[in-house]
Amino acid sequence: MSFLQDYVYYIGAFGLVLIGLFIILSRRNLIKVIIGLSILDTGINLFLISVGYISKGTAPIFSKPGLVAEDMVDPVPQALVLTSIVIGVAVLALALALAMRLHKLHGTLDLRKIGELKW
Amino acid sequence: MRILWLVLSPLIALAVGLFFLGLSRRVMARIHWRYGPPLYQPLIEIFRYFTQKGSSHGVLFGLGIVLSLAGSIVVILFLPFGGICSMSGSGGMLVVLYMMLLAPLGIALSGGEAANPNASIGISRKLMLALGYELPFLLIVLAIMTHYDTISLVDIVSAQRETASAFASFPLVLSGIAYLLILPAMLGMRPFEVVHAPQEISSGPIAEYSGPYLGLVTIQHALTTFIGISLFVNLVWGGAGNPFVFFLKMLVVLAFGLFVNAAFPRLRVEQAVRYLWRWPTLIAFVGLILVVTLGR
Amino acid sequence: MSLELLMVVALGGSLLTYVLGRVSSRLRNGFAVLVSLALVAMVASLYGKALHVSYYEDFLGMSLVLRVSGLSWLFAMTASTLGCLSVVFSLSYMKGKERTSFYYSMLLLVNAAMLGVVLSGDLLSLFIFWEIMSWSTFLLISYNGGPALAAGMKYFVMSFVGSLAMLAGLLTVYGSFGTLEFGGVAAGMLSASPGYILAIFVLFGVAFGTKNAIWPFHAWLPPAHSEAPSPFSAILSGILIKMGVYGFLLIIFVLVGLRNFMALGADGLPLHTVLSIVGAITILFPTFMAIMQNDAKKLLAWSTVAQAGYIILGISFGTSLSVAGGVFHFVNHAVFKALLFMVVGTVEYRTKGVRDLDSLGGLIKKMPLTFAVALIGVCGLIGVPLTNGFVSKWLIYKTLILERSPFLALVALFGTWGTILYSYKFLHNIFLGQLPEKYKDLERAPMTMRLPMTVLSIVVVLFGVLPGIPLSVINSIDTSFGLKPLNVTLWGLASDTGALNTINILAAVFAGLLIVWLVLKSGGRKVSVDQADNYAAGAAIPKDKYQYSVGFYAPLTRMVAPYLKDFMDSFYMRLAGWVGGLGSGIRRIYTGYVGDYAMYIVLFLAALIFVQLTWSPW
Amino acid sequence: MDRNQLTKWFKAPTKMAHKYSLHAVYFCTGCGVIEIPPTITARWDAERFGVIPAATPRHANLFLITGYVSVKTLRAVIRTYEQMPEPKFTVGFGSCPINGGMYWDSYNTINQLDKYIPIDGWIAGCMPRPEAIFVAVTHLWTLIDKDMADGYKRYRKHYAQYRANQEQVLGELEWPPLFQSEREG
Amino acid sequence: MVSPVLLIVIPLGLAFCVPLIGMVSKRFARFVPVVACLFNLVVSVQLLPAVLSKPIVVDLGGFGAPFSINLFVGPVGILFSLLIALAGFVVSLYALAYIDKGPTTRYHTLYLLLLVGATGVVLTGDVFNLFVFFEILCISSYVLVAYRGDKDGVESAVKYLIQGALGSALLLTGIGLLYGLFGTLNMAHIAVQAGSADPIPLFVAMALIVVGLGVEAAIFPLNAWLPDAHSSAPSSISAILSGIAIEVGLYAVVRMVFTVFGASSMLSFLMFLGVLTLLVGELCAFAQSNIKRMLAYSSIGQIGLIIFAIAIATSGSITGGFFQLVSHTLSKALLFLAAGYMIYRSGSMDISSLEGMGKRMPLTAFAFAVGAFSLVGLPPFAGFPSKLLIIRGALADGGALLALLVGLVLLGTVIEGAYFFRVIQTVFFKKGDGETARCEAPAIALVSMFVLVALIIVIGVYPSLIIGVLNSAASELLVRADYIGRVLG
Repeated sequence: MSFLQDYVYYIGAFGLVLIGLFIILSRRNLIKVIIGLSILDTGINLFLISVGYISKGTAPIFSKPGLVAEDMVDPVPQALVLTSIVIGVAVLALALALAMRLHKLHGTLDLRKIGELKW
Repeated sequence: MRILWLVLSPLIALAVGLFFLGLSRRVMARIHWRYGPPLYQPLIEIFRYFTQKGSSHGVLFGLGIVLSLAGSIVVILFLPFGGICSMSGSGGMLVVLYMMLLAPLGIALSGGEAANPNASIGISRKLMLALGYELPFLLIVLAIMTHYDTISLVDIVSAQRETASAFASFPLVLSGIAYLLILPAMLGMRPFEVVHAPQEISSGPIAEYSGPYLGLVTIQHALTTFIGISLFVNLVWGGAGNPFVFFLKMLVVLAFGLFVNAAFPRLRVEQAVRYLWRWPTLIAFVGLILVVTLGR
Repeated sequence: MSLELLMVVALGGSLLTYVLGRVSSRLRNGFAVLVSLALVAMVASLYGKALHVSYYEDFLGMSLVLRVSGLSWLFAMTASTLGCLSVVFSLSYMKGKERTSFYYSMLLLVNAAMLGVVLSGDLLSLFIFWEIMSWSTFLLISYNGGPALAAGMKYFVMSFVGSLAMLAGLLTVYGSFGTLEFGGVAAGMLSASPGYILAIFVLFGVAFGTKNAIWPFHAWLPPAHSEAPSPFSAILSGILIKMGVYGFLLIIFVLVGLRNFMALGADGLPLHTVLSIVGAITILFPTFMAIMQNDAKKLLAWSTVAQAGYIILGISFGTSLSVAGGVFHFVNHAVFKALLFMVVGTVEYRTKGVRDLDSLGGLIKKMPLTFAVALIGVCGLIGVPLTNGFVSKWLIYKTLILERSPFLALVALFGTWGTILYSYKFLHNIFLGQLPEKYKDLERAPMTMRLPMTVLSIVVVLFGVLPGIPLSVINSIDTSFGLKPLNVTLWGLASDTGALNTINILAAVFAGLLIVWLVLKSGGRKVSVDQADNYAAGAAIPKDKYQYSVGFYAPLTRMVAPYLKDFMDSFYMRLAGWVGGLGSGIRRIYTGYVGDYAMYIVLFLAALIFVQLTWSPW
Repeated sequence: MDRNQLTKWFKAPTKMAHKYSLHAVYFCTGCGVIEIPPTITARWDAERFGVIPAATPRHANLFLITGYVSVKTLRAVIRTYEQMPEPKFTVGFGSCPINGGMYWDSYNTINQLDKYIPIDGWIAGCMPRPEAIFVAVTHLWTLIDKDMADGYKRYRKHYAQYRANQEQVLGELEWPPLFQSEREG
Repeated sequence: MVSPVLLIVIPLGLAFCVPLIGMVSKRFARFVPVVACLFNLVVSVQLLPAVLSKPIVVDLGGFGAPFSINLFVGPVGILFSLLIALAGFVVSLYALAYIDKGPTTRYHTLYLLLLVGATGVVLTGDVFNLFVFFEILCISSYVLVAYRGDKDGVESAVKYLIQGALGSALLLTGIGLLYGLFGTLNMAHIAVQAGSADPIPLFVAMALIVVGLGVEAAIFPLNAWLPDAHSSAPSSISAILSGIAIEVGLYAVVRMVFTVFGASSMLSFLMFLGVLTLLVGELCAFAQSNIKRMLAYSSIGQIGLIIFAIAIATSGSITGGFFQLVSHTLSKALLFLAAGYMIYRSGSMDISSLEGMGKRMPLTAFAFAVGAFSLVGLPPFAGFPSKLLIIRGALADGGALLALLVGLVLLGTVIEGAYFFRVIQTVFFKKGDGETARCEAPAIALVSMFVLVALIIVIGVYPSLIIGVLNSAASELLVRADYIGRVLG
């Protein structure tokens, strides 16, 4: 049980990553692929958070008495995730914008049919 | 003495060559059961040619035949004739091989200038035939030069006189046989007469010659015959100590050629080349291999 | 005279020619001729000197050196002279063509690069100039467009393979000896193992062999020579491919050393034997190919390959006689082959680009001088006595016979007979026979074309009659290689195993000519007749049809053509096809479906991790 | 060779040489040529007298017009004759060249050859036997000896007329006149 | 002494100024990238001597080394920032004339951002920072690829984006893993601890990072986006992508493998991968009929060559690899720039449509030829010393395997020569279909091309000009302890 407790976030993150990858690799619809990317990103963000997370940990505020360093959650991953979320959103927005454009130009979002550039 | 021989040897060669021409016409006539022309018939004809009016097709037309004849004369100077060689030591057998080029080349140039396709056809046949017999001939010459380890014709002759003629010595006997097989081709005799086929291509290269030009061509023919036969005698039959023996040996070789000439029909040039590149080449090749492997 | 100045003049002249061409074409032409003449003079003034200049101290840690020795002087002299004559020849040949400034500038650049190759004193600058030479040559070969493009491509690819092999070789040398200067390399080679030397030799041999177009690497040459502009074909065939000969001489005699070279594979199959067999193949096969050709320049191109074989045969024997023969044949071939290409150029120029041997004929009536020089050139090519080709071939044959290699001698001599066949075809189909109606009003060649051709033909005869002049230079090269000096006289050679004396031959031939000429004169009157007054079984001559030049050697062709396949060439072409096919195949992995691409990324990652976890190789 | 002959050789070597090397053009105009092969082969062996067929008119000095001459052949006959080097001799063989013979009213044979080229001698008959050829040859010898075989000189002299005759039958000729100056004069 | 931070800050600031200036005058806004790049160029040159004598480490935020984000301006960094500034400068000059349609201010903003991202990647000493800059680089390049808004552009941008995002995700995962392992993001700090870490997670992290970065660096199986993106982007962007972006990706890979992980056992694998990339790139390029696709595949090949050279990991070969990088940047930028206007004038990217361009645009065609010659490695152009150095480095080792690989590399070079010379023949020697009017590229574009031509020739003739930088860059990569020592003090 403690295994699950210790690793649940990792398992979740891993699961999300796998789901994301699976979607990217298997779906043909661009929107779905973008969703897959987003899920992948989420999974990675979760992974990053869980790297620094301590179960029942506290905020890393040294000025508050009673909080010991060993129980503190590492703040760095959270800062990283913040950045990564921003980046992820930017990519997502861009991807969606491009998807719209693509649909306008190609009339489809099926990636298999959008293969004029090859070889 | 040397100067004298320089002057004399072409004359002797011319005389012998013309005699051979007359003789061969006579012999051929006898083989045909005819009476035949007098022995000096070639001389009459040459005389007639020189007194006729020639028609020239350009400067090269004359120049080519002059070049050709001059080449033959120079070759004669390089050939030992029964112990006499006016120009030994100026390049040896290689020079002879090369100077022998001049004769057909000169005729070819002047025949080409004549702008007669019959001449061109004849020349092309001549060159192809030459390519045909040159392969076994070179094999033979190389075998002999390698065997005696010299490129000088005089040395080859004297080496044969010291030991035995090439025909009679073991590794060279094959070369000798091969030489016999290609001799008619080198002399332009019957089975290999397609170059000058008179009916089909109007005598080929010489179709357009008339008057003095034809006279020169006839002289050239006489000299070529002389050269071909004397080269054979020198290379594989040991030359001779004096001109008379040499002459006799040449007669024998000529007789052989004439019998072949009389007995065979004409080959097409492909057939001729195919023949020349088959048996004579094979024999000469084996001969050369023997010479190289056995050493002296 | 400093070597740097020479190179600066050569390279700068080429650049400046282009710039001047923007200003005025007359100025440019004058300048180009001037530069090439200046180069000839400067190279000539280097005769007998031994200079050694380091002109670039630190190129990636290697110093670049120019030097002049007897060997490089001979090559430089030939190159600059031919370059000069070719520039002069181009003056009328290129008139009215487009992009002439580019042409002249490249011509001079090739010339400069060749000078650089032969004057460089270390392998790196040799390589640099070699490459410059390669690409400028490529540009000139492609100059004509059309079929020249494929030819240029073939040239470039093959030559590039060669030069990359050379690069690998020279860098290996650098890795082992830490220097690329000839002296240092030679010193290092003394103690090198035979396997190492063999590897180096093979690497360099590919480069030099490709340039020299010896047998397995000859495929580029026929199309390149035939499609290039004729004055450049003259350079290409005359001197450029001889850079390969220079390379072979350099590596055999200067770098590896003769003793090392002869010892390579001495217990099994000696390398020099292999080289001479390659030379023999290079003589035999291209000679027959040349007989089959119907394009004047292609015929000459194959003949170039064949003659290259003689040179290789000569130098592969490594005796003083044979090396002298090989080097002399290089000089001679440069002279007469350049001459013949110029002849074709002249014909091409006058007939507006016709060089098909089937449709010419009778031009002797219209261009007598061109025919005369062509005849002299052909005589040199065949090696008729009293032309330069005879002396060099004589030296080679004599070596072959004296060294008891009768089979190689057979090939060499037999090749000469083949040479007669194709060179007669060349002469006959262009100059002899009937003059076609459309060429009735052909003018003779312009002055700027006749001049270089005349100069070259004079050289052919001069070196044939007085072989002592070039042979004394070559003899000094022989001695610098550490070979036994030859006993050279002005008239030829004196030695105990068969001497050569051209004065005797000259006298005999002249006397013979004189006598026969007198006899001919003494005969009856001669009248000149028109070519139409010709025996045609009494019929009037059909104009334009009474000419035998198509299928000149048809019976022979029928006989040998089935056995005469340029299988190396088809192999190369097939190889190129394979590479193209491989490329087209490989690029199919980029399917255009992005899911596949994502899959590649994931799979690659997975494979990396899987391999590490399973075998942990990293 | 008797003494008479030897004297002749010394006196006029040129004539003797021409007499004893009569090389005939190997040109078969009409049916008469059937008589040539026996003449030159073993049965009669013309080579005894130096008479052999030559491959081209350039080599020859004897022109045997063997049989009828059609208009088409006439063109070739003239051409061949003009290409032979001087001195040259012509012999009309059979009755057709003389007067047309059995073809005298044919629309495309000529009746009188010597209107077009000079003839040095005739052999009558249809066909003449090989022996007649030898007779003709010996006659020709005599004529040469006496300088009477001068057809080629006559041709030169009267070329304008011969040419006119030729053109009358053949129309415009493809080849230029053989002797430029005489025609103008 | 100027602070290296300015290299990032000033262009970044200017990037956001572009839209503002663009509101005032669009014409004026065009010049902002030129100014920014010129500034970077000047600063980099100024920093160069100092950096060569001693790398500059800038701690941002004032903490000590492992805790703060630091910039490490070593020889490698300065080399790359110089290259980026130079190529950026030249291309921005070119773009003054070339980018004349569409939302130009946005182009210039994004262009500057791309350069900032690239500069950031090469200067930073922090893994996560690297990721951030990398994302800046990638995102701006996604947009720029689609700049034209045409079918091909958008399609390739989408594909590029999907692959790039996947790569970034892997990279981020790897970084997370690293952080989990070592609790630090400072490269030097990671490098110190890397030796003592559990090998399997370390390897997984490395694999993730290498693959993630490898997507941008166009290592063989990960490079499918490249031909599409490079061929359908505007030519100025193709030049930057080919000349800068993939090199920066490569830098990141190399930095990770050499400095951070010190994974010398990985190198022989990378060597094979490099040769494989080279061969695949060259073979694919050989079969192309589209000029820009051909150039793009050729970039793949060149990257393979650089990877091969650097993976040999001797100082000579790394110097060669960097040299090749420099010459590739210059030559490929030149090629794309020249090809850009030729395509623009002929209206088609088909190689056969370039027939007769040698006459219509002689100077552009000349520039193209110089670029091609240099790329093939012919003297006296910049590509020659670089190939010479690489092969010298590879052969100096003397191993049979290396010799074999060198053979393959040379084979690739031959193929490369073949297809480049085919194009040169088409441009110069094929007779065009009638159109012969001169239509030379605009002067400013020609100036930019000829700056590159001059650089290529000067570097080709005097390689010693840059060899010093390259040598110290090579030693920076090789001597890991030095790097660690510099950063951690």
